Amino acid sequence: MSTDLIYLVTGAGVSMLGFRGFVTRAHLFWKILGINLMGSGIFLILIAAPPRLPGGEADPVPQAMVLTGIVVALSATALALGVALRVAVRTGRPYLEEEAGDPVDHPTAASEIRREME
Amino acid sequence: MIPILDWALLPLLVVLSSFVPGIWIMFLREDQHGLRTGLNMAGAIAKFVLVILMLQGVAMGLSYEWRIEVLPGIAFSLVGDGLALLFVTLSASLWLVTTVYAVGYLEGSPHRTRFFSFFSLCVTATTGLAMAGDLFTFVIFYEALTWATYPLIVHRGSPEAIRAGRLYLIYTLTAGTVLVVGAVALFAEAGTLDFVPGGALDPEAVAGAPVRYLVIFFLLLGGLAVKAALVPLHGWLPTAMVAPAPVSALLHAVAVVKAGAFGVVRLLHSIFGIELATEMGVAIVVAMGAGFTIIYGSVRALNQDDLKRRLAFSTVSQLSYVALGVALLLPASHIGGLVHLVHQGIMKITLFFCAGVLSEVLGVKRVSDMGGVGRRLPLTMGAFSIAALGMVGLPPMAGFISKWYLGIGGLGSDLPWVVPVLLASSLLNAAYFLPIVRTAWFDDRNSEWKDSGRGAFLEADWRLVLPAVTTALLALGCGLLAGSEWSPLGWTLLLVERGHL
Amino acid sequence: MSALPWILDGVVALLLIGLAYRLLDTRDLFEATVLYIAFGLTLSLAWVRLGAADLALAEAALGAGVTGALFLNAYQRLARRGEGRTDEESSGLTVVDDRVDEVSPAAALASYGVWGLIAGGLAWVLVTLPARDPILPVLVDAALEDAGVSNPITAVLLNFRAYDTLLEIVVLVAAMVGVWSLDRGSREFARNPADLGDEPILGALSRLVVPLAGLTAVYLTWTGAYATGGAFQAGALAAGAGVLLVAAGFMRPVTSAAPFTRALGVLALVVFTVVGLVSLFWTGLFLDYPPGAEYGLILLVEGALTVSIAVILVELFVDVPAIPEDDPGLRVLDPTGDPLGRVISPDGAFIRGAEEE
Amino acid sequence: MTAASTGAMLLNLVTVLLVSGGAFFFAAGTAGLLRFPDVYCRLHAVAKADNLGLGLVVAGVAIQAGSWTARLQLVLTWLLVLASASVVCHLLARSSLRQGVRPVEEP
Amino acid sequence: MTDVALWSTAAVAGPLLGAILTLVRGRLFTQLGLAVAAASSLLAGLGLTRIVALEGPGRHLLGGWGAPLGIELLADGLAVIMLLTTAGVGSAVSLYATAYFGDVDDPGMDVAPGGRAARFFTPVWLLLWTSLNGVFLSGDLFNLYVNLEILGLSAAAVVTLAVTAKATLAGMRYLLVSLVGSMLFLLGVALLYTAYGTLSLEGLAAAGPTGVVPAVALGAMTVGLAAKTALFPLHAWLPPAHSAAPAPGSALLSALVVKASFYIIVRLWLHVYGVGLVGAGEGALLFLGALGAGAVVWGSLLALRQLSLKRLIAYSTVAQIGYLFIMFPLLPEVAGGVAQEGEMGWRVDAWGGGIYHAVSHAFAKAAMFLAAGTMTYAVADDSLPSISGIAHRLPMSFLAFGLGGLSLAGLPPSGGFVAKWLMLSAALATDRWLWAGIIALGGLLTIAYVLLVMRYALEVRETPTAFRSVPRRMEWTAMALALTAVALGFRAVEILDLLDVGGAAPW
Repeated sequence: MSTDLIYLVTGAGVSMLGFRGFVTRAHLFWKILGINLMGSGIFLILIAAPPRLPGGEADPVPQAMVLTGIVVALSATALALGVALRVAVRTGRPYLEEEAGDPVDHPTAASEIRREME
Repeated sequence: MIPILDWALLPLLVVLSSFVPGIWIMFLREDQHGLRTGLNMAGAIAKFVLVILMLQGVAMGLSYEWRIEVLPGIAFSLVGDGLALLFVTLSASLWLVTTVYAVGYLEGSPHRTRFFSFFSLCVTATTGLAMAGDLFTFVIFYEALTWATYPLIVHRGSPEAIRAGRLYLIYTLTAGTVLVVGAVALFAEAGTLDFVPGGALDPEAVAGAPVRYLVIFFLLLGGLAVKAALVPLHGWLPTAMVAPAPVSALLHAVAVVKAGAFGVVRLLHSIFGIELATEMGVAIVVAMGAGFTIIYGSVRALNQDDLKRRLAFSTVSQLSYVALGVALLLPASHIGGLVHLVHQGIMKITLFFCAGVLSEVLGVKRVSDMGGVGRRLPLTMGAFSIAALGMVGLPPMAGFISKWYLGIGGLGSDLPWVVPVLLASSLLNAAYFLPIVRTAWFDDRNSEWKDSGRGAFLEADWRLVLPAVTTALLALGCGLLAGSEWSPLGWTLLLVERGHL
Repeated sequence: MSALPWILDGVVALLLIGLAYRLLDTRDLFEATVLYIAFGLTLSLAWVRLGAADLALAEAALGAGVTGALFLNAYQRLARRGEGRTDEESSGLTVVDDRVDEVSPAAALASYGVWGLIAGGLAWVLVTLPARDPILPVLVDAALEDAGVSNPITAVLLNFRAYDTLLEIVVLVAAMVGVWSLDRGSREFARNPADLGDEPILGALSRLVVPLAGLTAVYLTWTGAYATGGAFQAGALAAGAGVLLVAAGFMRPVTSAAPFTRALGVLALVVFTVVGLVSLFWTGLFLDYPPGAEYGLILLVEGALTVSIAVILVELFVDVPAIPEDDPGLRVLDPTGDPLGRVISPDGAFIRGAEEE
Repeated sequence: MTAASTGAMLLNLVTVLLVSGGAFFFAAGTAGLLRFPDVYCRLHAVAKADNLGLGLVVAGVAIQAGSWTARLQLVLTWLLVLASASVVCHLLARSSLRQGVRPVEEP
Repeated sequence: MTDVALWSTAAVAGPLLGAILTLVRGRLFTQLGLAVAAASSLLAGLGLTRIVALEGPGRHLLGGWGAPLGIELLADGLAVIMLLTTAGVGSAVSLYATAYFGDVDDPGMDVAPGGRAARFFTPVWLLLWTSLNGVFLSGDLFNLYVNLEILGLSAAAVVTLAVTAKATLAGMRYLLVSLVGSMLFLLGVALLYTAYGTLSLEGLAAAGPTGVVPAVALGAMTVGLAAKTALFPLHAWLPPAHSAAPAPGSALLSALVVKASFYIIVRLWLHVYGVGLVGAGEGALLFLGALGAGAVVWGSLLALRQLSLKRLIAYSTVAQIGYLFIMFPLLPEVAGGVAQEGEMGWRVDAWGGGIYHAVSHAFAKAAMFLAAGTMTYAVADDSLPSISGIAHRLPMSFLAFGLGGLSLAGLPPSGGFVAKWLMLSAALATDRWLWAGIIALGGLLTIAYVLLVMRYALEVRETPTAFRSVPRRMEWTAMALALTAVALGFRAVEILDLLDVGGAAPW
């Protein structure tokens, strides 16, 4: 088992752990953490999976991609944290609340309309 | 001879002549009465003149076509051929009188801008549909007609009106969807949607996939039968009577119901062709459905006390004459059916005009309240009587001509039930029309009228009376002058002669 | 001897998995945040092991450093919100997740089992994928001569795939504009304003570290052309210095209202786009640097990138929405009017004074 | 055994000793972090022990470094960590004090 | 400099420069930025259309390197049609927004809660526009990812511009879905790069991806993109987000943003994986179609149950997105899909119908959201009863809404009708009667919810609510979009011809 393989498997594990965290946790901060970990895992795959150069160096193209990806993830995290804090202000709780009455916001709408029409 | 190319835009102009005023009116303020009426009348007159021009051209042997390609192999095409002109002439001339009538009828009521806008759009759709050169164009105008009519039906905004409008939409939009599916299926199967006199389909292709074509035929028929109010798809029509009288007149005589009937004619004549339809055995289905509707409508009309509902069921019955005539494989019955398309329109619009006058001037809406109205409104009831007698089929009224040809056709056909059905229907017609006439002229006044006293000069507002009288005279003329080249019969005979049918 | 790398890799891998598991499983936000930073640092070790030194640097500076700082900052805002309230009021604002359902160990095991299977499947298909020859690295090597820089990663970032990097700056700017557009009732920095200018020790540290950081940032920007380094790492370093300056009270917190901030924030975007357009009109292709000018232009772009990244990162750090006690935005929930007597549309858009028909 | 190799041997030995010493101080600092009763004692343990430990490790590694540039870098690293760690410890302690965390009293 | 290079650069750099200009702030620069973005997008769209129509697909080798080392911008029929659609809808919405948000120089903006929305709508929207154009032209997988991230961040920012709690929560949810969607897309990119060593779409298509890893990659990317497109059952985020955003934002999100991720799905499925899907992959096509059918039915039924105008329209978007996916099972030439070497292709009418629907839906839905925005602007409330009788007070907006609904329902004459005709034709020509039935049923359901709004708007009841006068610009921009949606029903030949350049299988 080579270094690449170890980190390849680690990448798959971390990315799915992150995905799982995103799905299972209701708290916004953990959701954002989950997305970040998912990204880190995918970055690991991106570096560890493609074949190396004959000299053993890592492929520079995925390195550039991951560098871009890190900056992109950072930007997304900054915005997401900002919105999450505002959610905490506006709703009083930093959770992804189920919207009241979703998916039917007015269950009575149809019946009310029917009544009016008749 | 006029070069055809220069005149190729004529069909488009006919459509635009009401479309442009319709859109224009939509953006007028409610209080711009003069401009609104002016636009309406200008559009109506322009359309009438254009149609007359085209009529002359076609009589001289020209034909007009304007088309743009929308999809590969599918064009938006407007054609001025004989059959189209039969219907266009009817709608253009009746629209002219109905406009006058509607202006008078709705005077002082709210939302007239909206009303007249959609009124014009409704006629636009009808003329477009009449001149559609292929099924694609036909479908476009057929659906547009639905939308243009809906605001007219719900115009009053009352709960009944809204309910009627909803019922109307449920029926017609479902039908429209079925028609679209049928049309697409036809295109997918046959690769053409053009209307061709005598049938566009290749009999061998049809023989190759009989079931498929059968399904297509019934999809198309189902889509058309709703507007044509063939039983059991007629449910929306009597309910739609809540609309103002000019709308009912338009619905029954000019636009919606006629569009359905005309569509059935196109389906049998120009797509499948009568011979093919007969071979497939579908023509007889249409004929039987029509026969049943004729009797059913008449029977239902018998016990309606509401005048407009009685007229509505009469429409259900009378319209099926057209389908019946066309579905029989005989020239005489074709002539009868097509002529009836025109004659029924003229007579029925007269009846609705008169019913509108009754309710507007005297507040009379029911047959049982009509005692003695003839003395108060002699002109109106005179017109009504002429039209009613025509409907019954008494010579020399217009109705007689069409029933005569239908009868000849029926005698010649190998369907033994056609003549009895026609006879029974005529008797029933008499049974529900003649009592009205009798009550109006000979009974004493038996209820309170809310006489509005409008129109001191004539018996009522001239804009209400004059149209009714005009169309009544037209109906009479069509019968008396049936031998003339310019009568509906003359025109139809010309079509037969030219091999258009 | 040959077992040693294995053990090292194994420890790092297990640490990564363990940290990820723990930080997503805990209910304490502070713990999760600290573990996230630890995860980032461990990940940069992994990058070193994978032979990606640039990534290690970037991960430590941006992934663990700046992202961790953002989380800590947000954590602090959230925690402050809960201060001075009764338990009941602040229950939703605590930094402890009280929404984790108690699950039986069996259910948890099943859940992790399913996700583990997915991860295992993913790893398995990758591991069993037949090896192929490197394609792009060969091309990169061949084209490096004409790239103007000798660090292949910088060549990819700023020449071969410069368009990606241009858009990457757009992402940063989009995040910055997005954060600006989040309304805040008042602007406050994490520190207590009374302490401003009263930081002798932090001040001393700043005097020592900031010039050094600035120098290193310049060096990293320049060295990126040849060796490990580049604008992003340099920008992160400079941003750290900036945050220190703000924290020590040498600099007022920059605000989105300041034209200066906005100008520096989009500097890289402007320079990069203009360089691209100049190349378009010069050579006929967007971002196709004129021959001979590659190195100069890349250095120009890198310099602008460093400045903009530093400013944007400081901005993102400082500009996280504060949570004021009396937020005027909260009063907009009533759609009929705002405190200024204006009518507010239901989507909260600003609407001029009500004009009755 | 040549003089050079003996010298290398000695240097290696010194390195091992220094790094081991550094590791010991790290371990001690960590033990303090885990075992001490309050935040102030913990900070004390970590800051003191880790700074010293890092210094020893740096010294040990510096011996092995190939060039003076590298040695300079290592020393610079140590100095920077020294400065930042002490400042951060100071800030943490002050922040705790302001938040009302009291040092534990003598038992 | 070739024209392709010039115009494709203009498409991306124009909105970008516009965004930078608007960051200077003030009314002048806001309008200048919008003008620059709109003008360059329109010109770029038209210029590229001319090239594509006359000379076939064009390409722009960014940096002069060319794929696979560099990134290429590719303009084929599909790309330019989406560019033009975006330019048209975007320009109209920009005009609308300048009136909707009021005067940004108004000193009251500093304190008004919505002031930030007014100030930041333009820069956020122009960044969004940049990424939309970027997505449509991009020929590179990783570049698509970066574009998707700009798209996701700026689209979420559009939602959170509205200051209410609802909007914040909806924006948060949208942002999270968007980010996870991007991550799944990136996972697919990583897998494909590992397997084939190239990121260029053309290169991948040439490699003919088949096997387990490409299949997993396609699955991950499709799930991620479907979540961004709000394909049933991943649609739950859409109605709150699209209804809570400021009206011009709602129009942009529903009309354009969901189309961008759909566009990538189309590129991947048809162009990159291509005919390799026929046969073995037909089950997957059928699955996408089934989700689409579910969306049509479920979205329409829920739309019927809404009492809020904008939510109703948002649910309608969920339903109409379903139509886009019904395209997929109709694509194979023969039902049952026995692929024959060399002659296997996609059905032109299904492909044309799907894309045509995307285009006409963009215009119609934008018109509807803008008209709805005008109505809620006038009465400061967006529940259906509060717009009672609005047809008499805002006839033009009502008409715009109605015409948009007409196209949405696929009633003639409209672009929606042509699209539905083509899709029906694809279904019936291959005897897929079930799909034809679903297409027809969806049309009827659409009519039902459009009528629900009409019914309220047409009521004769006098409305006692305060009524604010509406800037004319807001009325006619919506009308222009609605008329475009209708006009698309009169002449489809050129657009379909253009779509054929490159076509359903360009490489």
